[in-house]
Amino acid sequence: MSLSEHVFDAVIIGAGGAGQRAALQLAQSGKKVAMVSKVFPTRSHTVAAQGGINAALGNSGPDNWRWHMYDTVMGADFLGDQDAIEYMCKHAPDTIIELEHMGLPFSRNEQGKIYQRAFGGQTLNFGGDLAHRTCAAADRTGHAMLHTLYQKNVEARTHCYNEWYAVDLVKSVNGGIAGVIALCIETGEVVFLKSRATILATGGAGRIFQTTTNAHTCTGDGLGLVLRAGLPLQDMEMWQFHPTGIAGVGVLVTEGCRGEGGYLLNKNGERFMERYAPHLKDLSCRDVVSRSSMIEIREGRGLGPKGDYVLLKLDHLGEEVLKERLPTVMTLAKTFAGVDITKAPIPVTPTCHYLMGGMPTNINGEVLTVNKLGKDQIVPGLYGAGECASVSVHGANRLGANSLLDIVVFGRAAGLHLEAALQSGIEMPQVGTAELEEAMSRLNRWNFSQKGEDMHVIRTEMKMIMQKDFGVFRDGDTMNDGLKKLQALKERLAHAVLQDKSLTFNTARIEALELDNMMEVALSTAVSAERRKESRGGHSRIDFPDRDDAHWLKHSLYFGDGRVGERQVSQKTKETAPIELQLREH
Amino acid sequence: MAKTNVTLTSSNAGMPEDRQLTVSIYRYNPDVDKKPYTQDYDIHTSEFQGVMMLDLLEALKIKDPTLGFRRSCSEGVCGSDGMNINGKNRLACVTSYLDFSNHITIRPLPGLPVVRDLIVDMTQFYKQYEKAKPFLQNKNDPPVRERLQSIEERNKLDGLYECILCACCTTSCPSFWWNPDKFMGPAALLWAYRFVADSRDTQKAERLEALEDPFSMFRCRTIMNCVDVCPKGLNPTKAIAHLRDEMLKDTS
Amino acid sequence: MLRSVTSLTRSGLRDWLVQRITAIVLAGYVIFLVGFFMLNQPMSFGLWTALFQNGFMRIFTFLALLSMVYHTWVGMWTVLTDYINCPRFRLLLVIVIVLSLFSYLAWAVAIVWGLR
Amino acid sequence: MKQKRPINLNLLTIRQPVPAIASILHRISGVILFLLLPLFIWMLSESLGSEFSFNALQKSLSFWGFKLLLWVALSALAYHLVAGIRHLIMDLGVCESLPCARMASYFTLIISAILAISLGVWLC
Repeated sequence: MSLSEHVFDAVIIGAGGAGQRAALQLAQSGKKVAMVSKVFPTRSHTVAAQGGINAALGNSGPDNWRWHMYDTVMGADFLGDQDAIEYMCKHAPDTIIELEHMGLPFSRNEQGKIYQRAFGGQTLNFGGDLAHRTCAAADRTGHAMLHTLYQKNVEARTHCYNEWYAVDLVKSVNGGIAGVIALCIETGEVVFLKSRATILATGGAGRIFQTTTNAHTCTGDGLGLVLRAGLPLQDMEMWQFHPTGIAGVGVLVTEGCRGEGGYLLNKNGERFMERYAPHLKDLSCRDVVSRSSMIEIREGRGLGPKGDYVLLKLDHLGEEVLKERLPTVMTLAKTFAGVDITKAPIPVTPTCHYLMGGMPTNINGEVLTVNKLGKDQIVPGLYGAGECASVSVHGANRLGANSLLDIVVFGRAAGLHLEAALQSGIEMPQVGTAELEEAMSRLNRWNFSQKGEDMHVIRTEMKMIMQKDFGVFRDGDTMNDGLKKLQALKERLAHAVLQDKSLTFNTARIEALELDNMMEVALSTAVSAERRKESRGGHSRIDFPDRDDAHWLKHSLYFGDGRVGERQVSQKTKETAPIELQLREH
Repeated sequence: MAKTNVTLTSSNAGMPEDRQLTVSIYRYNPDVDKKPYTQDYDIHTSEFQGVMMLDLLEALKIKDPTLGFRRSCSEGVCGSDGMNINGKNRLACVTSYLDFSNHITIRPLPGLPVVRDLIVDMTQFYKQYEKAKPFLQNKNDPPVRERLQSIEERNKLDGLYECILCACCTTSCPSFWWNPDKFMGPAALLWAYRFVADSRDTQKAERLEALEDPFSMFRCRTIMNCVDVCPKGLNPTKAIAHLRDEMLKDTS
Repeated sequence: MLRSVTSLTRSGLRDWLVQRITAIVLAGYVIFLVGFFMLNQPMSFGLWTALFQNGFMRIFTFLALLSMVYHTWVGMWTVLTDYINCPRFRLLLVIVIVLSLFSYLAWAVAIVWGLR
Repeated sequence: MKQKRPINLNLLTIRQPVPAIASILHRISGVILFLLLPLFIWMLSESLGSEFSFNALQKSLSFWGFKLLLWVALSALAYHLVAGIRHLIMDLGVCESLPCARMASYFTLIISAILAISLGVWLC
């Protein structure tokens, strides 16, 4: 098999916030680095983040990164690793200042400092009053950040493989990762990108659900790559449902709406969050608000012909505030719901939004697996950062505006660590034909498929199962049922056919490869969700409604071959005392 | 507990009525076609969910997987799915078919080489973007904290930084059609001004000087096709005018 | 930066300014002529020649002619660089246009200054 | 391979807004004016040459072909002038929004049409 090789110090898969931050770090330090992205970098889904990015800058009153850490640990329902959370919250201010220096056009306050708004789950003084900790560029923070990072990469002349698709990881002869098989979408050319280290920053996988705020491209590619390389995924049952997706369409309207003073209403015009969470009300954690909305809907207090949504009221904020702080929401509501937010509320419903789980990593972004004794082991040559990684700062539920923080903090951390590692020398991995053939097998399967089922049928069925059986509320029986159906679907997918085998910009081929990944992610979610017999954060079971720290205060692991396992949740902190286990306010 | 009177004026409460659409799409796959042609598709709107042109295209792609187009966020912020729909450049994901008659024509963005079907080669567009040096340059040492910027100074960036690089504007501009290699086009010039207007950038003079030749910026004939099509409601023509004013201020 | 040897000033900014200043002169000249023409109906040979024998009018005319040359140079150069892709052919056309503009100028100057 | 790629640039399929039409007419009228420059200078020459040539020029106005040519020339001049004034005004930064520019373009077209018709009436 002749496969052309392109050799690099580091290859980064994905050009969202995490990938670009890591790439920038390495490019600026003069390393030979390639950034591979299936879309042009500024089209990555980071661009859609609206609300902001948390950091205890203290621009509107006193703040402390320890308070931020407390909120994050609480928000995560104690499934987050406290060493990682400490690292993230402590480095948040510097990371934001760095972004500001790069040119990110943050909104400003009267003193000319970065504007900070209130956001869900953010408190002062360990659970006190609402904190204004979320730095924002109007309601386009993700867009502003992604473009700023890309612009800095343009300046640093980072080598970009734009519209190239990472097919599968290539293992080295000694069990590490030696790079990736990449497919040029424009020409159909396939190459082996060989590198001393590979960073996966492929983002989320929300497209496994029927309705999601995620982009079409959020298909969990990195997660599929990792599973097929024999490595585990962690906490794959932990999906966040965002309380305010526009009903029926799934388009996101930011939590910043509630941060600016908006609130939710049921069909009786009742501000129901006052009932579920008297302290933080509409700015409770997302899992709490989503569950509350779903209860309202299930108990018949929803609106619409099917009674399947609630309302987000904003008009009382006044046209000026809405125009200045929430301009995107204004247009989105107009376009997708036909609503003028200065006059009427937006119909919203909890919508699949974010994956807290992913490939386990340490705070340096190094991907971990567990050995036979159940001990963590670093996978040589493989890093992960961003939504596809589970470091884990979000645990069982992510706080709003912690995702943009996660991607820059750990994109940077991975970059810094790899930079140092390259400085002290990483050997170029050795690859044999067997490894290359294995990495090519999936692409070859599709390319030589002759007869079989259309993949879109399978895709549609998968999404329906996920939506129905693995949504906001979960139940053992229905999950078992869903899991069986998914397993049958995976079998069918192995025999599905790729009709169009043309080379030039064949999006059907990419969709087929993506579906493989989505199926892996769906299965990992189903297995992990069925297995975790408690309710915690984003995972709420009707049959096990309570958190069970005695049995389940641990990360769940899932391997591609069906094996499952566990990892300890880290309570080890460096500078500050760990947050003690306690129940969350509900 | 607080109670509010709920009045819902939302229009998506009911499903829109079923319509049979004929969609004429520009097709070209270099692997099989010698030259481009137009293919007509018939589809009932009840066959798919959603009212956006992207929903329609996704439904057509299930019928005909060979149909090529780019898409990602589906909410008008990633800028992937710019295309020429009924003669005007737009984003498919935020354009509703309800605004059109039952016959809709979709063609790729004008003026750029077609890779396949509705997918154009954007290399030239990105090259022009990079010519604008679209990154903050500040030759002073950064302070420990953020660089201060007043609300008024920050407001100058509004209407500039929101560009999503969808290329709708640049590919609607005749000046770009005739000189794609020399005229930077509205998007790149909007970005050029975004950094000239930033109080934190120290390279204003150099930036302006780089635009002074007869082509890069001065090819703009202020016909405002760019403003007409911008899905984000931005005004590149105005940005170009401001760049020119800055140049006049600098040189006179 | 992109340069072109055949553009009038080789600077976009200066070309742009020249185009505007000459436009103002030309607009003023045309409007003046139209006004003169309409206010003096029916026009006679005497009135008409008297106008062009006036010193100020001669200077105004000369300015307008010069403006015409520069305005047209910039304008036609722009049109050619938009639509004519072959550089040699374009160069030829620019030369032809510029030469004819200067010969028009000479012709018109000869007419007005030739008046007795 | 990139060389062979087609470009979608069939102008008949691309909708052009009014300001674009106003602009292309400005360009066309400019080119017409350039081509008719000899006519203008010849007329200047004839009108100033002698009483005889002045009268001859006036007489040639009764010839319809000449009338038509003159109408085209003067209409082009009128359009180029009106559209040019619009440009100059817009350069002052007073009309930077699309609705205003659109309105200005409509005005340009209407005023020029009125001028062209008036010229036609006057020449007949």
